[in-house]
Amino acid sequence: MDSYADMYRMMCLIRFYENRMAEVYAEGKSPLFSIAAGPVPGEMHLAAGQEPVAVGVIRHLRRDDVVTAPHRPHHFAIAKGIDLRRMTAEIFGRTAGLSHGKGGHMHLFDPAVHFSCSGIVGAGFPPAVGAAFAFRHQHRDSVAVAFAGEGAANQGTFHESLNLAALWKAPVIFVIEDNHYAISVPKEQSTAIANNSDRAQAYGIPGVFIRGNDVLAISEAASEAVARARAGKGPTLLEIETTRFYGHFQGDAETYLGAGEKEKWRQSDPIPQFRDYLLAHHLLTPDDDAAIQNEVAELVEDAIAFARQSPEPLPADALTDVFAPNLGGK
Amino acid sequence: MDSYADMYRMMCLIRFYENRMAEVYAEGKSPLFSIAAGPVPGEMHLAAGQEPVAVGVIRHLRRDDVVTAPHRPHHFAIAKGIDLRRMTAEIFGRTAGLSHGKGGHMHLFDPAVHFSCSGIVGAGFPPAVGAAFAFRHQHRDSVAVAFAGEGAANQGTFHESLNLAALWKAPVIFVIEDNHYAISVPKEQSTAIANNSDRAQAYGIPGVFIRGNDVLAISEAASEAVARARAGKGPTLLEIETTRFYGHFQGDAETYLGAGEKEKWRQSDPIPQFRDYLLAHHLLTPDDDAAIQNEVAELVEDAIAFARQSPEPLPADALTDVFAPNLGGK
Amino acid sequence: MSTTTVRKLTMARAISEAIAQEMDRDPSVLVWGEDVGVYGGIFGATQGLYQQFGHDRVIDTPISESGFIGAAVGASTEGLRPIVELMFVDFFGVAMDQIYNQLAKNHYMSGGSVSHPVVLMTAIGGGYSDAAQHSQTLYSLFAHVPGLKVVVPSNAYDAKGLMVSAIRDDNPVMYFFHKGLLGLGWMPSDDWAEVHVPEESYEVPFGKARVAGEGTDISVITIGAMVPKAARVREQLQQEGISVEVIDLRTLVPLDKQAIVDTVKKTHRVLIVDEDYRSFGMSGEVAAILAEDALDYLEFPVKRLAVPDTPIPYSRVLEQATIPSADKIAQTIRAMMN
Amino acid sequence: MSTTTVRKLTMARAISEAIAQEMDRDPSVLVWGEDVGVYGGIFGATQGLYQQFGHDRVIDTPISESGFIGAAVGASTEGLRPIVELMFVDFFGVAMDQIYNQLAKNHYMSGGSVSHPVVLMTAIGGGYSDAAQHSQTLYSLFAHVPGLKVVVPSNAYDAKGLMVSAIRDDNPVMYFFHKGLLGLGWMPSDDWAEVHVPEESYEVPFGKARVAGEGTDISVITIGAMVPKAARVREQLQQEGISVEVIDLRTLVPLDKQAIVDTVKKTHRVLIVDEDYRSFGMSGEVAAILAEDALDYLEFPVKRLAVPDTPIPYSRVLEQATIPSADKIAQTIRAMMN
Ligand SMILES: Cc1ncc(C[n+]2csc(CCOP(=O)(O)OP(=O)(O)O)c2C)c(N)n1
Ligand SMILES: Cc1ncc(C[n+]2csc(CCOP(=O)(O)OP(=O)(O)O)c2C)c(N)n1
Ligand SMILES: [Mg+2]
Ligand SMILES: [Mg+2]
Repeated sequence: MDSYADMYRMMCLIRFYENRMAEVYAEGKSPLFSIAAGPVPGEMHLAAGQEPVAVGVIRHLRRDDVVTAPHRPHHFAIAKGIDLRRMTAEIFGRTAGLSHGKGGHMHLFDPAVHFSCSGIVGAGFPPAVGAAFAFRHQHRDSVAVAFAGEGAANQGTFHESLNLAALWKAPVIFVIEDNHYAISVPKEQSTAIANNSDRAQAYGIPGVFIRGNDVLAISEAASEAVARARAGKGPTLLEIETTRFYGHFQGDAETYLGAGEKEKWRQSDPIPQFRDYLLAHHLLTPDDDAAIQNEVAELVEDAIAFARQSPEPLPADALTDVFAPNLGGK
Repeated sequence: MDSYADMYRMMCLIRFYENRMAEVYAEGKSPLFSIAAGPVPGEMHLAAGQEPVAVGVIRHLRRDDVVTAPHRPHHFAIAKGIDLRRMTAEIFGRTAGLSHGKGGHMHLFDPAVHFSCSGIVGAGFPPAVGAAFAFRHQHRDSVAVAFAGEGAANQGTFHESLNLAALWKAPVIFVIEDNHYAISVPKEQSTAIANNSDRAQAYGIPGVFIRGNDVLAISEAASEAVARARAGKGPTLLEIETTRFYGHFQGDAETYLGAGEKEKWRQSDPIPQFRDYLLAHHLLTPDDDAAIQNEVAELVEDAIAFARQSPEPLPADALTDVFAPNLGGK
Repeated sequence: MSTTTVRKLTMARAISEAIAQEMDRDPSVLVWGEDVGVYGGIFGATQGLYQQFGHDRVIDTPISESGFIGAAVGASTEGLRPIVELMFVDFFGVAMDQIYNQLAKNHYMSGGSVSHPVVLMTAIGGGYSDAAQHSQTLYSLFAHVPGLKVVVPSNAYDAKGLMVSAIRDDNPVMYFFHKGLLGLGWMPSDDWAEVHVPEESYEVPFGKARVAGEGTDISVITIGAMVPKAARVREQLQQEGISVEVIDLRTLVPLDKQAIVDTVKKTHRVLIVDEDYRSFGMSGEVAAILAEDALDYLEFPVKRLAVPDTPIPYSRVLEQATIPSADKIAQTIRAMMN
Repeated sequence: MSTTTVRKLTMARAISEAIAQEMDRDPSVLVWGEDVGVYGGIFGATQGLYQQFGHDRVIDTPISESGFIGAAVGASTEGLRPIVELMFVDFFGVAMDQIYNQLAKNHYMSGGSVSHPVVLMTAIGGGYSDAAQHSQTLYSLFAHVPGLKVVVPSNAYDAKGLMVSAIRDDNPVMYFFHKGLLGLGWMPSDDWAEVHVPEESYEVPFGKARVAGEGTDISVITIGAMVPKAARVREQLQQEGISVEVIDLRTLVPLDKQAIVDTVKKTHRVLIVDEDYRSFGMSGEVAAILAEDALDYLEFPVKRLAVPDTPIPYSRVLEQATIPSADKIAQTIRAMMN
């Protein structure tokens, strides 16, 4: 279990990564923005502001625990300990990428840390239940965590997966990131009740809502949920209030936001808040902080440099990996 | 609103119909049972024992109110006032059938009474929400009722539909028929909590569980739910305990049933219980009862006779009705 | 009236104009889907409708595709004519039962007594590195199952007229607009799709292919975003003395078999170009029609250029290797002419 | 060992035997789905497994197809090899996203680092009046999207060997068993599917078609329940002096193109018979391969006999008018020989 300073460091790493991704993504896209242009084309969903969710939950996980993430996956991937260089190379679509350029930012897979994600909203729930079922069946004490946005909680897979998990007493934790919006649709317009965590009652499992984008409160709730799952007591549903600092995707004009809404979020930035807390409690010194800022900057720049120098795939590579060779199986 | 005696009469009509269907379905299927043989081939899901659900709820509906039903639809169709002759002819696959033989027993459509059903578990929820939405949009005070079995409450459409209905304050009532089994799978093995009605909390709507297969208790709960919907106050979820007198489908050996389970159900037959209640309260005389038995027998035999004498479709008819002609639309 | 002046529209504007005019004409026409309201649709197909018609008729839904597509089944039986947007066709898998088992079959299963005048519009296509779950076309899947009309416009004029026909049709119509034809500005778009569009409402009939360019040596039979690509190749190859006829099928259901047979009678050589997966799809069906109904006119083996049965990869290089390009079309034609 | 004695099995028994033997061999093989436990599977494909392996390895699920099919995605990445039953293929629409966007694509999207050794088995076919939502075949849909192997046995011998291959395959395999071949007793079944099945385990390789009957005048290319029908017609037409070759494709992905080309080289005439919908499906793909790779050997137009793009109607008369029958196959061949 990592220390508070480590948590702070991880939050800074994610933030620095996302901010740099915003810049890298913008390369080649001005003066006229084109989604297809630049070294990083395609959609880009950034998670700056949502670091507490990833860090507060994943600090309780081991390498062998499973995480399934949604279309906005960077913070979860980094917190889970994904290979930052290969993740970045994948986002650049290069051969050194986790998927050699076939996946992209919504399709990051790193079996070494049991991480995967999907671009289909709600698609990560059933696989997490299946992984958790496998752990129970194999008498392993690993757990699975399915992360998804509040918008995903109205998808049928949410219901089917929570019911299955509760029935099977599967060691899985469902974490709903409530960042108030699903693209342009506010939670009140998509969700019939205020807190998805109350939907846990429909499955007879614990449900907890965590306010304030507070990494320590999140960590506390997650620690209980993970312990419960490891102890074979079954699933938990957590809903965590958080804030989206960028648009839904880069290029989103966000005309649908209320006046001052974005500023309010930015003002209650969880990272300076946590830093001030750590400084006040002498868990971090300004020098530590400076060192952390330097370290995360180096890590991110190194990953970006690694990605940039990795070769582009060859056209013929597009035809491989549709099917696995049958070596083990037969 | 029909009287108690009318409710009793309707329950007897459904029961007589289902019992006769069991006989008709068996024609041509002995000594060796073949699902494809006889005047009524294909699957046959009978609802004997479940009459209180259909009668207790639908007595509160008008002709212009919508009902969507599942694969076990006869009791709902009859209670909704479907054309019994044409429904029966459809089950016989004849030209006089509601669908001229194209639909069959799981696909009964009678727009005159706004009735439809589907063979896909959980498929009736979204269309009911859509019909209710249309009523609200058109400022009509009609309502929609979606009936489904307890097994259907674990299908994703259940969740999506209840959330949508609650959001839209749609005049729709969701009625879950809990007959304890989904084919061979008992409710405890499919459903993480005891009562699906508690799942109403996940949508902020009222949820009521009605025990004992008691038509008067059902009617009372339904009357409130329908009134609520008509008054524009939004959806309600009802779960009604009931009993399946036949197998899942005809030909089901039911080896999965607990010892004596079936007998227990049969012993608490809701029809004699309701009759005794009516007799005791002088709401029905033995003569009335005898008259009702004769009347329902005549109606059912007339429908079966009508079906038998209706011609078979011609092979070429298979090619029509794939698309509607564009008369009105353009 | 401005019918005489040449007014060019992007395909996105042509679609939203068609919808707006039909909503004006018929109060029973509504629009719902994800982000179709204030946002105007992720690809602008509903731009301005919320402002014009309000939240009673232009409705943002939760991310519940089975729920809100299935809702169109019930709403259409009770007098509404919903236009429902499935944001990307790639998401069909979460809602396919309501689409193909209910919406598509109820008319048949009811013996014609129930109809569903519903337009299900959805974005298709790649070319901007949106990877395997956001770049597919998949129209062949919907053309395979009975009960759905399948419409794939290649330019703004057809887009408006086909949308008007779709809204007025009493059957479920799947309307596929290609992201690379919409003229969105933030997404590469083929400017050949931006053409003259009359202001007044008009219908383009289903089942009538369009000769997008006449030719005598070889026929390219295609649809959607591949039409302007093929038309460009046609001009280019004219310089090289190869006369290419380009057939824009416009709709897959109903399919204009006559146009397919007519063009091969003329050219005796056919290349089928498709942005869908190669096998068991549109390109196979067109080739089958040739082998059934025009065998004697086929002087050379049919060729197919389509996505080579791989998911659409993310990397620009890899994606360009899977989606048929103008260059590949030209090369294939040249090879077929030798 | 009883390999020498002739032991005939129904296809249902052959399937459950294959699964039982693999579960014995490999503890990571599990079975789940609706009614696969005590009931033994609605169509008997899991008969006896629950009794033999218990509820830890043979698991009844709720009616949550997206949930339990999607669970196979995660379970297979963590070391299990699930066999999941989708009761009828007709229900795919409630779970297609997990099947085609996750299970089928993860290997590619992960650049080969993630594999899903999963068998998704499902019942197909009509012929007993189960109407439009319980009688389809639909294998063409799964053959169209990349990443799924598609297996359709026509007899008990192939059913066992193909199931063993499917379970040992490291990819997602869609295994389609036809209800009319299973030998269930309560359902009409073609007794030609009940053949000798060795007791010991064996593999039938994917992508190798079988010549179900040699002939020289015309080839019938088909799969699944249409194979025994075609084989019967072959014997019948022998009396009439027509020599029919019957090709059983066995698997659609991978597809044995060579076998398709070889047979037309021999007979120069092809009838494709398919129980799936006619358009944009299997019959079109086979015809396309002929038009591409065997045009010069095709002396007569290709013909297709399939479900005529209508939903499957309920009435016996109507259903018989949509599903290809032995009579229709024979008539079509006779017409093609004149
Ligand atoms: C099944 C499906 N429907 C729609 C989409 C398009 N889409 C991508 S992200 C998104 C919004 C998701 O909102 P939320 O779950 O709250 O996550 P957030 O983006 O806020 O992190 C939508 C509608 C999709 N990818 N998959
Ligand atoms: C999506 C889907 N999955 C599975 C089936 C097969 N099936 C038909 S009825 C049934 C059981 C339904 O149980 P329940 O909802 O409790 O209704 P009951 O039969 O008890 O009336 C099943 C699994 C189906 N028709 N549709
Ligand atoms: Mg959100
Ligand atoms: Mg039940």
